[in-house]
Amino acid sequence: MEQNKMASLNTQILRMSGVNPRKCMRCGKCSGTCPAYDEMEYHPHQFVHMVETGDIASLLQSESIYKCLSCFACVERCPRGVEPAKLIEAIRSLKTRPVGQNHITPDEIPALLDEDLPQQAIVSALRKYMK
Amino acid sequence: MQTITRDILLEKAASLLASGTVNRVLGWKKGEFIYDVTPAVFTNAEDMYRHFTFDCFCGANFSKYLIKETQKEGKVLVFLKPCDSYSFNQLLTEHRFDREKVYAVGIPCDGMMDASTVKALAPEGLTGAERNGDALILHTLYDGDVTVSYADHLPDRCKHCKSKKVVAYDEMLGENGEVTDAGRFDEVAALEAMTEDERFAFWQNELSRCIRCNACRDVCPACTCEKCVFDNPGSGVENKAISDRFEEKLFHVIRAFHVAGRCTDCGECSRVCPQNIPLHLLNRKFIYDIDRNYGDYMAGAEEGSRAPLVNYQIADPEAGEVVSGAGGDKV
Amino acid sequence: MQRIGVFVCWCGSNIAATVDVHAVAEAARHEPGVVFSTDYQYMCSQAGQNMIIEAVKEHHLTGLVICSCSPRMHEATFRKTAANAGINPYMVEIANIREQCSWVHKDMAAGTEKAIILAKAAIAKVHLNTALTPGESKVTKRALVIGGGIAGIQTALDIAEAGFPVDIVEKEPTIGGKMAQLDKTFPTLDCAACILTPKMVDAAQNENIRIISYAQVEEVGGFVGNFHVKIRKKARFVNEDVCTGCGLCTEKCPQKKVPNAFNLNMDNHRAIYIPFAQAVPKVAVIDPNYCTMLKTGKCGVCAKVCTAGAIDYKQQDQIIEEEYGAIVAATGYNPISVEKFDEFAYSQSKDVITSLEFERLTNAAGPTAGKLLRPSDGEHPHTIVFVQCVGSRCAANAAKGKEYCSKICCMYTAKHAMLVRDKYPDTDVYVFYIDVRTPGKNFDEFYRRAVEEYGVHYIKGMVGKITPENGKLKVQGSDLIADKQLHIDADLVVLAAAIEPDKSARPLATMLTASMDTNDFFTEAHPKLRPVESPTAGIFLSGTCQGPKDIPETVSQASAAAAKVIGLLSKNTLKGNPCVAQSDEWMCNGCSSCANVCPYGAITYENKEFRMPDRSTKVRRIAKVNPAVCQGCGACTVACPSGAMDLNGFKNNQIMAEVDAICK
Amino acid sequence: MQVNENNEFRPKIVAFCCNWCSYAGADLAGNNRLAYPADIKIIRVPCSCRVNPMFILRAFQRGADGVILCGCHPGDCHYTSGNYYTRRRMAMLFSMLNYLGIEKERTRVEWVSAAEGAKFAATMQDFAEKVKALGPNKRLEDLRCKQ
Amino acid sequence: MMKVSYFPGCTLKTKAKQLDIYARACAEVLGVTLEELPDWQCCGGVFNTSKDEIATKLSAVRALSAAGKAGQPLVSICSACHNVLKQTNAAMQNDSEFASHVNHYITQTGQGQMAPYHGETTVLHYLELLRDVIGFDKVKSCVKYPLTGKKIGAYYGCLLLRPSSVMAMDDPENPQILEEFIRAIGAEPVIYAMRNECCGGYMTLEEKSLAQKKSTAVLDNASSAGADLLVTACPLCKYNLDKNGQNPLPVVYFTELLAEALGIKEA
Repeated sequence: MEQNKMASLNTQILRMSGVNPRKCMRCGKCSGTCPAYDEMEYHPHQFVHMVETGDIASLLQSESIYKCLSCFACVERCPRGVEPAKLIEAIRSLKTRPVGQNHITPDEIPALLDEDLPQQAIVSALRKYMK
Repeated sequence: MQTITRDILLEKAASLLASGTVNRVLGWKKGEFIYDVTPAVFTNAEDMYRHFTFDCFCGANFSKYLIKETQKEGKVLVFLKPCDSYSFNQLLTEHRFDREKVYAVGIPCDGMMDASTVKALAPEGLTGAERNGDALILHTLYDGDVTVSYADHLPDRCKHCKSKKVVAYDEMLGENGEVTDAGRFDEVAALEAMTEDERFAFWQNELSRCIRCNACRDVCPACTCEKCVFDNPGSGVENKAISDRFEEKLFHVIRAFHVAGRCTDCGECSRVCPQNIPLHLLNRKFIYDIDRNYGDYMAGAEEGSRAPLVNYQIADPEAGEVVSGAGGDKV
Repeated sequence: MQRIGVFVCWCGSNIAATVDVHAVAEAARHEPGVVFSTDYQYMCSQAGQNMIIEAVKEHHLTGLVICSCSPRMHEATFRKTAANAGINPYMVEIANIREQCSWVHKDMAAGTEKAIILAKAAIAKVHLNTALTPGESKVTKRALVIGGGIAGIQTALDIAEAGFPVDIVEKEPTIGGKMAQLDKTFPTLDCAACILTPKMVDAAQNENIRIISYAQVEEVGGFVGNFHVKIRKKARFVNEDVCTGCGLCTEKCPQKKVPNAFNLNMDNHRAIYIPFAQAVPKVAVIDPNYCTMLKTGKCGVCAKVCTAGAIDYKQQDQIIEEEYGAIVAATGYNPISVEKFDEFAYSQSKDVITSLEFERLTNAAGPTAGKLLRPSDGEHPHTIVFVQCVGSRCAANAAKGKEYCSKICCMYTAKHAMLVRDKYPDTDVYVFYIDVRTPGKNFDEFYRRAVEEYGVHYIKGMVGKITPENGKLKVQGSDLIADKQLHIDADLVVLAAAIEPDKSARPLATMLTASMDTNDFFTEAHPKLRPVESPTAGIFLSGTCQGPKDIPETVSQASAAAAKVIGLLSKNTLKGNPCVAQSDEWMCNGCSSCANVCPYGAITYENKEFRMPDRSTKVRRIAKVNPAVCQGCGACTVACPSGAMDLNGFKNNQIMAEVDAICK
Repeated sequence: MQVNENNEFRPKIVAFCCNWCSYAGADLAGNNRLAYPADIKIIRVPCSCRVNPMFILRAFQRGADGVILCGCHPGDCHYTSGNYYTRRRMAMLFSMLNYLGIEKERTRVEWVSAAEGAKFAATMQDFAEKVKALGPNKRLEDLRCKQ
Repeated sequence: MMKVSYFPGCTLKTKAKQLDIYARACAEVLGVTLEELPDWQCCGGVFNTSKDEIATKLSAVRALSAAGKAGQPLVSICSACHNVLKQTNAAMQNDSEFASHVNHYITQTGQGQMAPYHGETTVLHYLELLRDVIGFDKVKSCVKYPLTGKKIGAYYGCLLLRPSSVMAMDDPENPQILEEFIRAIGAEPVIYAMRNECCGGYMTLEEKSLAQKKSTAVLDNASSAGADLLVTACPLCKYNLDKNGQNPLPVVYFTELLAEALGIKEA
């Protein structure tokens, strides 16, 4: 049952992201280029591998999915066109969409603000981390 | 502008015969009726004075006669109207006759009447017809003289004349004209704008009248093969008569394809068709498509030019991307 | 009426599993003209072929239809069988019921139905087949080798050794190619110059070899055995026959700022120069873009110092025209431009270099006289990072890079790393790799030595970013085994750039009408069985112009190409392809449409006198096809409005018969 | 046109393939077992430029529902320029057929290289589906040849 | 006077007013009027790459469609807005499933039904407007007070260039557009490797230490390469480099320098 659910989540991730993890040739350039590497438990090349092998549960549990800076360096530099950042985005969307799964809530925000902080930062935080 | 008359042509022909420049003249002579003027070959001035004619019914293209005449000894004089001169060039391009054997005299033209027009205007008792400036005067048995506008009753090919410029000649009589383009693709565009079903119905109606008399082929200046594919048992399409529904289309499509890029749009095919099928609309479709996709090209405008279907550009559009004007397609 | 035999192959289960072969044979039996029909497990086997021969004899067959695999596979086999059975080889037609039927249709009924139709089409065609005999043409016993690198040199030497004259056309002022720029060669570490330069000298001294350096092929006409080639020999402004190669001019020339292409522009030479000491021909050349005399008419120092009087400022390009029987393409490769991969900062730092530049930096004849020094400050680098697969193995639709593996980088990088550690043990060497690919004799052993004996740090992972900062190169990459992101402060970074065919290859291929793949490598006639021949007859392939290869492979292929050339040149005449166009002179009207579309210039016209049925005579212009030049494409047959032009083997009525059979 | 026992329309399709690229591409599709409808029957020609418009019209006349012509990609012709002529000829012919009211989808030119087995199979699949959707070719058929 | 549609975005209306005001004024001088879209809504700040994410991209589609209706290219300045607009436009062009979902929304629901949209509008960054429409030569000729002698580092960050297949503004690894801009206003560009690396801005709320580390690395690299000043087009980058970067290198919006050079703003 659980296995079936994971398999269907996996399909959903592939569909949402449009990524084919089988294109990966395990060169590790994504992880070599990632600016948030050290903050992550799982690293970009591992995301790809885990989605390919269907280990979605671990990814959904991991804080790593919130560490991606969406800078697209991995997408740009991947020699095989795998686009790891899109996988992470899909997993994050999947995680935050159900009710009560927001990674950040509006009431947490005021404490984080300072007067120079551009709206952009707040808006994008809301977009990235909550539904 | 000097009007070209029978006398002027006679005088020219006579002097060329007399000087020995040519020993034959390719011209026109009267037929049974006023409107069926036919090409004829004259070898002396006397015959010419008797039979040579030149009036508003001299639309016939000399090309086929020219090929035959140039295979004989001596030099032949030919009169070239603007549209004839395009065929002349095209034949030269295709090495169909020896230029040395021809003395070409260019004559201006502002449209020639054809038989079906006058027959339609005076279905019964037509005894004669003549042009007087802008007027066409028809002499009839029952209604006396009927006068109509000449220009308004020109056949389609002259209404939509592609050029009033004689592009090849040794000598020009009168003043040469300019290349025109009087909306000759309008009819094609109108057909293109129809739906597939309408177009099919149109052509079904037109082409099913075909009786495979081969007149279009025999008059066509581009159909100058020694032996036509349709007469060649080895071609796989040999066929003398209509035997089924698609046969006539096959014939006309292949004929149009064979002359595509070589057709000078003289309109002779439609003129001679006893069933009044607008065959020139097939040829013009190819010309229009070629112009739109590969750049303007007029067969015969220049001797030696390379026909578009034996040429290519690396950047040509793909077959699925050509501009073909096809509108009204089923969605 | 033909007597046709139909032979349906099972191809083991390859065909028989999805096509009911008995049903096909049975259906064929009822076709008009078929007097024998059978099926057999392996028609191409000796037993199968014997069965065909027996059937021909027994049933007096005049035409054969083989329902089997693709004609691209066994058409030649069955034509030979027909010949052995005593009938014309061109009386055979193949119905492709394997690749285009049994392998692509899973349903037995549909597969069988289609196989029967394909068989009927082939039967319909063979009815109209006629015996064809190939024409013959003479062979010019001289070969042309385009490219004077190790591939071209080896091919030329082997051809010359066999006694045939051969010309090498080289676009640079000297032969030698890329190998001349290399320092040591893997896996033996002998010096490239030591093994290459004797071969260059051999080539120069061999009386069968003519080296046409500083030249390019400009026009190729003709066909196998009879190529006609125009070669433009660029003006070098030095009389090649007089120059002694003393080099005095190259020291006295006042224009010192000419980038030295041989050293990849890492230093300069004079406006008159000899590319390197062992150049062949060892003749100076003036670069007209820099020479003051050629640009302004003032200077003339080289002419003054030349005791031989070899300088000729008025020298013009020269056109050489020659006939050849065979042409070998040996145009070689270049590293790709790595500027597109600027995450590696090649365009931002002088200390990020390509592997070929590294070769020059460690070469005793290079800009640093063999001392490994940083290009930016001339200091000795203590930490060196090698990055593999730069631009190789990229996705087909990637915006940059090549899809293929460049094949040589793993080994030369191991070589570089090893040499650095050997000469400068105080240097740390890191190699970032995706895979280390070492198939080759003594190759893996070599790589393991670099790791085990020389202590090169091999890191499974890729560099993501290089940041030049404060004189260092901050290398950020992944170590997938350690699961870490590494940050290395390097002094020098060496990029193993992908290799690509030389830019001159594409226009050359067009001239040769030789096909190329999407990467501009020449296509071989068969990837496994005819790897050194182009599909275009008489064109052969040598070295990296066909695909990435190292020196031993290049040399093997060069010799293989030479063997093929020798085989061709040793024939006095060649049999052509009989499937050529033919014009029916009674129908041809000489309109020239066919000649306009012929890519080979195979069609000419003549005026011929015909006796007409009425006994008169008529002179007509008619087309003539030169069967030795015609390659049989058929473009002319469609351009011909009268249908006078037809193509043997693919005649109008034959194709029409196939159409009819399929549409029945 | 043919109809099988389920009364399902199965189109008759003639594919002309040049020997060097497209025929080899078809072989490659076979090598890779890439399926496409059995309605497609291939006729081998040396070059796409060997295909005479007469062959195509003949196919239609004898009952084909679709005709597809495959050659080397422009620039890759084994005979250097054959497919460039093909491109013009077929563009003009197909435009003319459409002008006569013949559905565009019944004719197609596609460039398939020897390496594009997958493209070959996909192209044939797609073409067969499109032709099937159009239904039987009535407008160009030669009724005389029907049984 | 040429007119283009203009999408300012939320930050340019609040914290980054300078960016907005000078951009308009400079454009006027250079012969282009930035016509603010009448009813623009916030772009959302990020383009969620999930294909089934529809609602958050509608405001961008509305803006694109409105510009298209006006027959004008859509210009934005903020890197984030530009990225969202451009990526949304590309999705409308290339992802037919996505486009049909979106068109279902915009044509049938919401305030004021709209015509279906398929990515017809040209999306330009203000820099592209300068380079491709106005031309840097023209910019150069309009400069009154060239910033001669100033050594300026261009900071691209990530949003402006990536993904390059969609943004298609410049070479993603070796961009030149800002450098050309710097040359056009008379200053000297300083090339440094970190100019196209992420500053960590998105982490400024959650993981300040990461934002600090990344922005400091950018600033350090730029100053070691000899830059006196950085220019950027992104408000978040500017904030992050200013606030979190442990390096005093000043960061300004490129439009401010343009305004100075054109004599609109006092230096």
